[in-house]
Amino acid sequence: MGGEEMIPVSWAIFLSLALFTLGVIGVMIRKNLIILLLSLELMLNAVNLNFVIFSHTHGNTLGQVFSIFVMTIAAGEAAIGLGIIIAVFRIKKTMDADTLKEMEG
Amino acid sequence: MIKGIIPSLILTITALFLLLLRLFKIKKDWVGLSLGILSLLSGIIFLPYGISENSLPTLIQDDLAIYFQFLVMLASILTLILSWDYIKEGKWGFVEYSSLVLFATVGMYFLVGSKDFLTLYIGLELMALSSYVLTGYTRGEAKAFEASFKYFILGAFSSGVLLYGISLVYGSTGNFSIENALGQFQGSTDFIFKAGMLMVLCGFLFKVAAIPFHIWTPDVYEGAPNPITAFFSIGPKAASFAAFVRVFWWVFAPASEDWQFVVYVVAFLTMLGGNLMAIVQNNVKRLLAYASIGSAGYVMLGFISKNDFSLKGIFYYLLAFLFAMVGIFAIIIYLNKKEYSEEKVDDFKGLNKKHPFLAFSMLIFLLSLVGIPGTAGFVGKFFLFGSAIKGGFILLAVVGVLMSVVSLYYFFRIVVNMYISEEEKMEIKNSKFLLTTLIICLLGTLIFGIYPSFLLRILSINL
Amino acid sequence: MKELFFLTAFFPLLGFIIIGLFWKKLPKNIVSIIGCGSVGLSTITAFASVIDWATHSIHHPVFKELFLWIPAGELPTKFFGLKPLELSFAFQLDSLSALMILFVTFVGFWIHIYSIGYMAHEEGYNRFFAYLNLFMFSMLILVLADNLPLMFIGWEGVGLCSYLLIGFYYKEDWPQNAGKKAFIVNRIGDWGFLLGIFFTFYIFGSLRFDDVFSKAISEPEKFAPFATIICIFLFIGATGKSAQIPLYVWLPDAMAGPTPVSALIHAATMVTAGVYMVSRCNPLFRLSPDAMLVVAIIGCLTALFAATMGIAQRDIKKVLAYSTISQLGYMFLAAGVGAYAYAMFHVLTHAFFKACLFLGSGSVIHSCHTNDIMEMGGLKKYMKTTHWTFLIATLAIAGFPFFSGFFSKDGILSSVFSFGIHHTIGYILYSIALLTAIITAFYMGRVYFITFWGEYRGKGHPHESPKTMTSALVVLATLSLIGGFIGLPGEKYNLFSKFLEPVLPLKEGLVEPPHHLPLKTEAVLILISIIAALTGLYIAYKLYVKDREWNFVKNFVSKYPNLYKVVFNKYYVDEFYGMTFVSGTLKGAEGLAKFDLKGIDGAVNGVRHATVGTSLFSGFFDLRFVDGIVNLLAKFLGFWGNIWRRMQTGILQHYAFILTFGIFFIITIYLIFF
Amino acid sequence: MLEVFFLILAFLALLGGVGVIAFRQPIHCAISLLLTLLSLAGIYLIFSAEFIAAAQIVIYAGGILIIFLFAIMFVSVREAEKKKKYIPGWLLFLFFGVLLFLNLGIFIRSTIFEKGKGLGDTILNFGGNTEAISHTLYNYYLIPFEVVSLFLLVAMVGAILMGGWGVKK
Amino acid sequence: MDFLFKIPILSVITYLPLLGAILILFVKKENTKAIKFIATLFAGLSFLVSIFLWFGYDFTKEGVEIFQFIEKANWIPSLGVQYYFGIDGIALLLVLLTTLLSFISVYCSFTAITFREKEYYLLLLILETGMLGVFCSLDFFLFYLFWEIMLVPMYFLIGVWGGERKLYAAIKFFLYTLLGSVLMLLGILALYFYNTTGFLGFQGLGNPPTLDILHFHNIGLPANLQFWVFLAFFIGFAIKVPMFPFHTWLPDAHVEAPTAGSVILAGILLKMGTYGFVRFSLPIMPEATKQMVPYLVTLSIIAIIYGALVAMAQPDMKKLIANSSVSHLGFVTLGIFALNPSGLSGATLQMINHGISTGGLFLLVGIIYERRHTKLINAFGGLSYSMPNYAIYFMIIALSSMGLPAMNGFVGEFTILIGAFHNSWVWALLAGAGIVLGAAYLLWMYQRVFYGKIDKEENKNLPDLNLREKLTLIPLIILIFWIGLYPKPYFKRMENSVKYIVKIVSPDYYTKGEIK
Repeated sequence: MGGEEMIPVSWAIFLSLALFTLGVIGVMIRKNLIILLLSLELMLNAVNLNFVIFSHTHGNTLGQVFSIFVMTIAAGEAAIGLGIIIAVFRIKKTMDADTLKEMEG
Repeated sequence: MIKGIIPSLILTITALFLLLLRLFKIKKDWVGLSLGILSLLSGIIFLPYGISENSLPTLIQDDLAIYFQFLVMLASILTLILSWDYIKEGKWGFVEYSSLVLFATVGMYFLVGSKDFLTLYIGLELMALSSYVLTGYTRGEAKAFEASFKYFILGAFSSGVLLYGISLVYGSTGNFSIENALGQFQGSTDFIFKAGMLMVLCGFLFKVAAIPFHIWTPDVYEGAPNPITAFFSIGPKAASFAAFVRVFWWVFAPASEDWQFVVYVVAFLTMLGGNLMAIVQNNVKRLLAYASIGSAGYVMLGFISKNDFSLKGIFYYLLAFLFAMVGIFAIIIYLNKKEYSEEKVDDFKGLNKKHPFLAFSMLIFLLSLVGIPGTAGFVGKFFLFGSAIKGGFILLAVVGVLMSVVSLYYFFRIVVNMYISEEEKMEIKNSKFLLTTLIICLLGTLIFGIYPSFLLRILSINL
Repeated sequence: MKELFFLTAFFPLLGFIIIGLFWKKLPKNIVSIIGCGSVGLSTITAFASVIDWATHSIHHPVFKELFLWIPAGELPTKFFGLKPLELSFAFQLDSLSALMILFVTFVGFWIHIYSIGYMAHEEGYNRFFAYLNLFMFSMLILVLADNLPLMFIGWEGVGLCSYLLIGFYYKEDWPQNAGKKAFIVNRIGDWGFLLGIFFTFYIFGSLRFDDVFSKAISEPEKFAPFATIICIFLFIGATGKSAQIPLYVWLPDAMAGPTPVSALIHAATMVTAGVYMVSRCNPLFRLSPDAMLVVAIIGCLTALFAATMGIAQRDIKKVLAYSTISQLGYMFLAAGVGAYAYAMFHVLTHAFFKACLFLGSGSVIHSCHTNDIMEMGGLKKYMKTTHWTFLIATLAIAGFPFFSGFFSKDGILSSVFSFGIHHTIGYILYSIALLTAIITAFYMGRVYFITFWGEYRGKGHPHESPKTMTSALVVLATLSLIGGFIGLPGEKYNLFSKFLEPVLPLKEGLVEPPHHLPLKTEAVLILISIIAALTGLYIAYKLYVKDREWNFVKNFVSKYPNLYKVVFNKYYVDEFYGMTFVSGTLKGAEGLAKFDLKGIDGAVNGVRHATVGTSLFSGFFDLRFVDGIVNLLAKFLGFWGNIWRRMQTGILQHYAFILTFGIFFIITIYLIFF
Repeated sequence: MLEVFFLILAFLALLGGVGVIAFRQPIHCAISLLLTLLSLAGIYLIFSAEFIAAAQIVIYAGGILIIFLFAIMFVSVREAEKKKKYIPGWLLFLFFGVLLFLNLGIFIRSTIFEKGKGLGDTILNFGGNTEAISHTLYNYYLIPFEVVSLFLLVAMVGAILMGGWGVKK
Repeated sequence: MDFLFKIPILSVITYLPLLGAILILFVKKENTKAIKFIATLFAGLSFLVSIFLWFGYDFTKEGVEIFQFIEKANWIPSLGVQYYFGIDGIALLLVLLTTLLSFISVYCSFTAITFREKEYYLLLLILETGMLGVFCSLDFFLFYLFWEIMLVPMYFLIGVWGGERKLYAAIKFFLYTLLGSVLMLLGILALYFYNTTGFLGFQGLGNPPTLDILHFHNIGLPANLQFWVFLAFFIGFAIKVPMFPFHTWLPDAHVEAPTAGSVILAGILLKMGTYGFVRFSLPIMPEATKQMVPYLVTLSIIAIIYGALVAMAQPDMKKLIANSSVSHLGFVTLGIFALNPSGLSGATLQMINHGISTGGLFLLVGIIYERRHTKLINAFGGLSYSMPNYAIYFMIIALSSMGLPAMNGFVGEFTILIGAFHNSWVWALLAGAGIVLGAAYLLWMYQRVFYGKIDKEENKNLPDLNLREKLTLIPLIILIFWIGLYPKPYFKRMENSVKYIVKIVSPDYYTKGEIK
């Protein structure tokens, strides 16, 4: 496609930055464990967006390749994360992350 | 071409084989242990084979890689021996445990040996993922899961940050190579390069547990099974440091002054905070966690000063740290009671009376961590502080040595319990495996402490 | 024989070692033999070697270097460049030291003999003789030394023995305090002496008397500017040892020791060491008229003050102690006006009569078991020998004509008078000295009359002392009676001055030699001093014998109670020292100790208990103390440890926030600094 | 024209992102994440990454999100309604998140981005986007590719180990 | 005596105690007799062998040749670290003092230590090895190794066999001394880099890497570098000495330590600080030293007076003696920083003297502590009745400590003071106050402990010294008089060593007599 002339790269970067920040904020403020994971996915997506954009800017496919790897890893992480969440849920019977504070100090 | 990855191949195949065994419900624990150790040993043996070969596009086989790969494999071997009693006792199955450790080792192998951000990232993630699993592996305890979950979320968070940094660097340079990333670096005006650099820095600082990214460490150390805690404190940390050094000394070399300043502040805080927080701990594992944070600060002295003493210092110190930590955890496992309870500093009361050798070894390890001459820890610190002095980071060196003194204060609370308090309430297991680990670590600490030239002669790390 | 003179010092040492090593096993009579025998041997050696030397080579001192003692490297000196500091154990025999060893061994020997009787029933007999022998050794080292540091050894050695012997009765507290006081006050003087030694080396590049004095004599103008400070420091040492103002306070207290000790150490020998030292260093003092004037004034004032203090004392030994201080003042006065020979002469005669007085008082105390003269009286009936000897000695000290004290005191007075010819101040000194002479005669008369006349007022039955004691009394009384004739007034007849001439020349240095008075003036002065002595004695007779009820004295005391109190309490000087220097030091010490201790409490414990408020507040509070800084640091560290620790809430989101904050922090510092 | 598309998609993506952190119910959050994912796939298309766009839809929307939905179903949903959705003091955290955004924004703002080269030539060389990617993937990145399979294996084993806990007992 | 130069005599002396320690390791805990025997045997052997040094040391040699009994071997070639032993006259005396006092402190512990004997003697022997190593080392690395290793056994000696507040005292001791030594390590590193490649704007000398101490003597460091390196070393040594503001660990450590610990602490460990000044600060950083002398001397004089005053007010005998150490060590540092031969040799001699006298005093306090289990002065009184021999020994050693002429203390103090005087008479004047105060606090204590009536029942029937106790004290008393009356052999042995240092510090001293 030939849209590259019209869309300033910085717009896209700002979008990715915004998504990244949203992810970060989500991890920081939400209580629900699953939503923490969702926020992490948001962060990874922001990264992917960057890769794609820069891949386009530099005219090589390395960024796109990387983003495939990122997706794969996102999948793996989601699997593990959910596994842990379920295990935690079985023991704690709650999805609140701030109940997980047996260890402190 | 294949030579460079022989060790990792051996490890991978063994790990897969072990999984397969598990799949067929063959739960021969000793197979897991012996195969794991064998494969790691042969991996170490094959390490030097790849050294002349640099034909792999994404892997590099230089001194730095070889030494640190050696280090992480050594860490894995010791971890496996260390884990035997622990895992056996809980009947958690050594086979898959062993394979997970091997997978983590493979991850670290690639992390250390990568010359490309992508490989680095994959290695990092493999290592991290195995670590998450290992953290929650054994106890079936809320604490372990809590630790695992915290570790996982924060780890993923930080690798997200690292990744974002990588993407920005990619945006600036247009490739992922660590060797030749600088093709398109545009000097001091290249802001996304610097933003990327800072975020990569943050990601690595998380991995090496530097303040203020240390926050996960105490909880994870406390919650994780003892042998795994030992493993975390050495293997992933050493591997992360190696990658850290490689990335920042190579890719970000042109911006040295920029990151040196930031790392300066961080190293300062890390040495200070880690050691100060350790003062107020009563839980041994948390205490060690903070101590290891402080140690990361010392290692950063070598990292920041970037001269001929630095790598020797980093490697030597991490090696000493490895021996000391594994040894200490061996002793903690020795002391571990049947029912689950916290590992208090008080647990060591009267150890000397009960088992003088354990107490003595513990003393040596603690002295090594403090950096008393005659132990390997001193040689490491000698090089690290030396590199800081040579690099002109006098203030950091002064803080470092002062904090060594502080570390004496909290470590010696354990010594006081062992030697001076008369109370005795512990039961001590009798384990050949733990003893073996202990002796290896003790010998390592003393030999490398008293006659370091043996290692230094080999160690001619150059970049 | 003369080469063996140094052995004089070592016989008593031998005695000390033998008694000291076997003090538990030796019986009393053997100890007496060893103790007295060793001193007797050294007396014989002293006489033999001095006679040998005096007959053959009186103008050539004999030197004997035993071994090199301290070779401590080269030091830069003022005039002589780099000079090695090499101190030797070396002795010299010249007329001054010859004089000293003669009378020290002689008087010492008789006091040893006396002690056999006096101490016969005391505990620690062996110990006593060991100490006495050690004292003899130190004293002989002091007088025989051929350099200042070696003299200092003896100097401190006699101080130590004095300490040990004052505190001989160690069951009680006050002898101990007295001994300690003596030692410490002496040390203050020694501090000055040491500095004097250092200055001497710095200026002259040597510490041997011979070297230093020959240099001083050869180039007086060159060294004169430095002589004053050297002499002042040396004189500080002398004031300590010889109990002069302001360091005299220890001597009255020192009477806590056994009486033979008071006689030997605190009257005859040790306290005169200061005079000896000043005389020994006369070539230096002669370079500095100022220093000599200081010596004279201090001596004169001490003489007067001590004499007035002696008036009101009731303790017989205290009276004698003040009289000793007063007589020592005379000696310094003589030295200060340049009449070193008369100073030494007075040392000699004083040794005889004061030793005799002390031994006599010891005899009295021995029989009355008290020191208070008010509890004695009428003793002349009971103790014939003691009475007569005491009387002779009293007359000698009072300056009764043709007794020994008369000659020496008269010599001093006329020297002071002649000093007045050059310096008007001399006349003032003379009149003070004369006044002192009257007072001396008075209080000695007082003691004598109160003790020996009238009725016995004490308990029990006084009796004469054993032979061992009285024999010594007789010998010393004889010498007090006739000893003065070796120093007849007038240059021609004064054997004593002639004997000392090689060491104590009349004309040398920058100070005017004492003016020779015409015979007429001399005669008038003699007459005046005779009158003075008689006046004093007469007043005493009048007040204490004629006036049987002592009404005048009693009225006087009740009329001027405060005056009496002040004098009786020795002008409160002791109290003043106690309040200022002693308690100042102790208070300071306690304060500093607390200051030091404060850190101990809760230093590192603070780490555990530290919280914001307390740590900061008590931290600042502690800052005043040395350890406090460390304390504060520990608390501060603990405080920060806790702050960091609170970050570890255990809540995942907080952790995530801290990570985010970390990134923010890093980027922000980067943005700020780059 | 593309600009408009981009802006719309960007808006939707952001909307979805905000939804993730704003909705109370996890299921709603998951749905809004889906919105973001799809919008991003659209943006990828604009930036000539067709393969990635497809993978985004297939892997993310079709795979990962489904696991999430399973998990959400698996654990109790109701419980979430009772409590607050944010942790105490969240505004402060939010504030710092925004600060971080501004901070990084400064860097990006100050960077002068070159005009993109575009992928046209590269793709033409290989005869298509997918081919270009595969060429890099299977040649240059062969080893990481193999390693990532190990990663997935570990993830699988791990998920089984983790999720299996409590079931046995 | 040629054969002495062929065998590695210093190593033999140093490692004999370690050998003993290893042997003890194989003896059963309960067999205390054998343990005591081995400990005494090896400490004694070490002492006997070290006597050969006294005769074998050729004190006529000058220059670098004052370092004798050299043993050299490569250790860590890449760093230039060597196993390098050798002693000069000063170290010779300290080695002898160490072996003697160690032997005595082993011997004096037989009845004082009643539990965990095995570990006790083991640690004592290791400690001896460490101390000897410090004095023998001529390589920074080796020196530092021994310097720090020694802290560990000392920590345990205080911490296990100490008094009530042993833990506090032990960790305080360890922390303070470690604090000093780590800073010293930085100083050593700075020297290393200056010698080789340079650092931080300092042009390096480009020499091959080495940590040979003698190589650094008079290497000509730039003035500002000298200053910083001096500071780094200074803190280490000043804490060890301890000089005035760093002294607070000392009373605690002394009071809580067991007798042998106190003896070694006072007798030897403190000397390492002063030895450090002589061996490192003066010859390596001469300019900085000269520049800092006014401050250092001020601190020394403060220590002399302050230590004495604090000692005076102590209610506890050990604490009193400990604080008197601060005062005495003040004399030593004063002598060192007088920077002339007299001051230096006096300081060296005073190190020995202090070891003997204060060590002796601690032994004596230990003896009474064993009998009465208290060290408080007012718990005693009139002891000269019940323990006359004890009183005599105490008196002699106390007199030596207060510097009475004809005893060792005087010789040291006199030479120090005269050395100080030749720099400034004010120094000598002020420091002289210490002599007066020294007499005051010791005599006062003596009076309160030994004189007066026995008013406490417990003190009436205390047994007097037994033979073993006498044997521990008699060597010290012999030395007291030997040094007091005939110190020439000591001065001879250190004469050229002192000359060597003075020549480095002020090259013109022996020609012009100036300290410039």
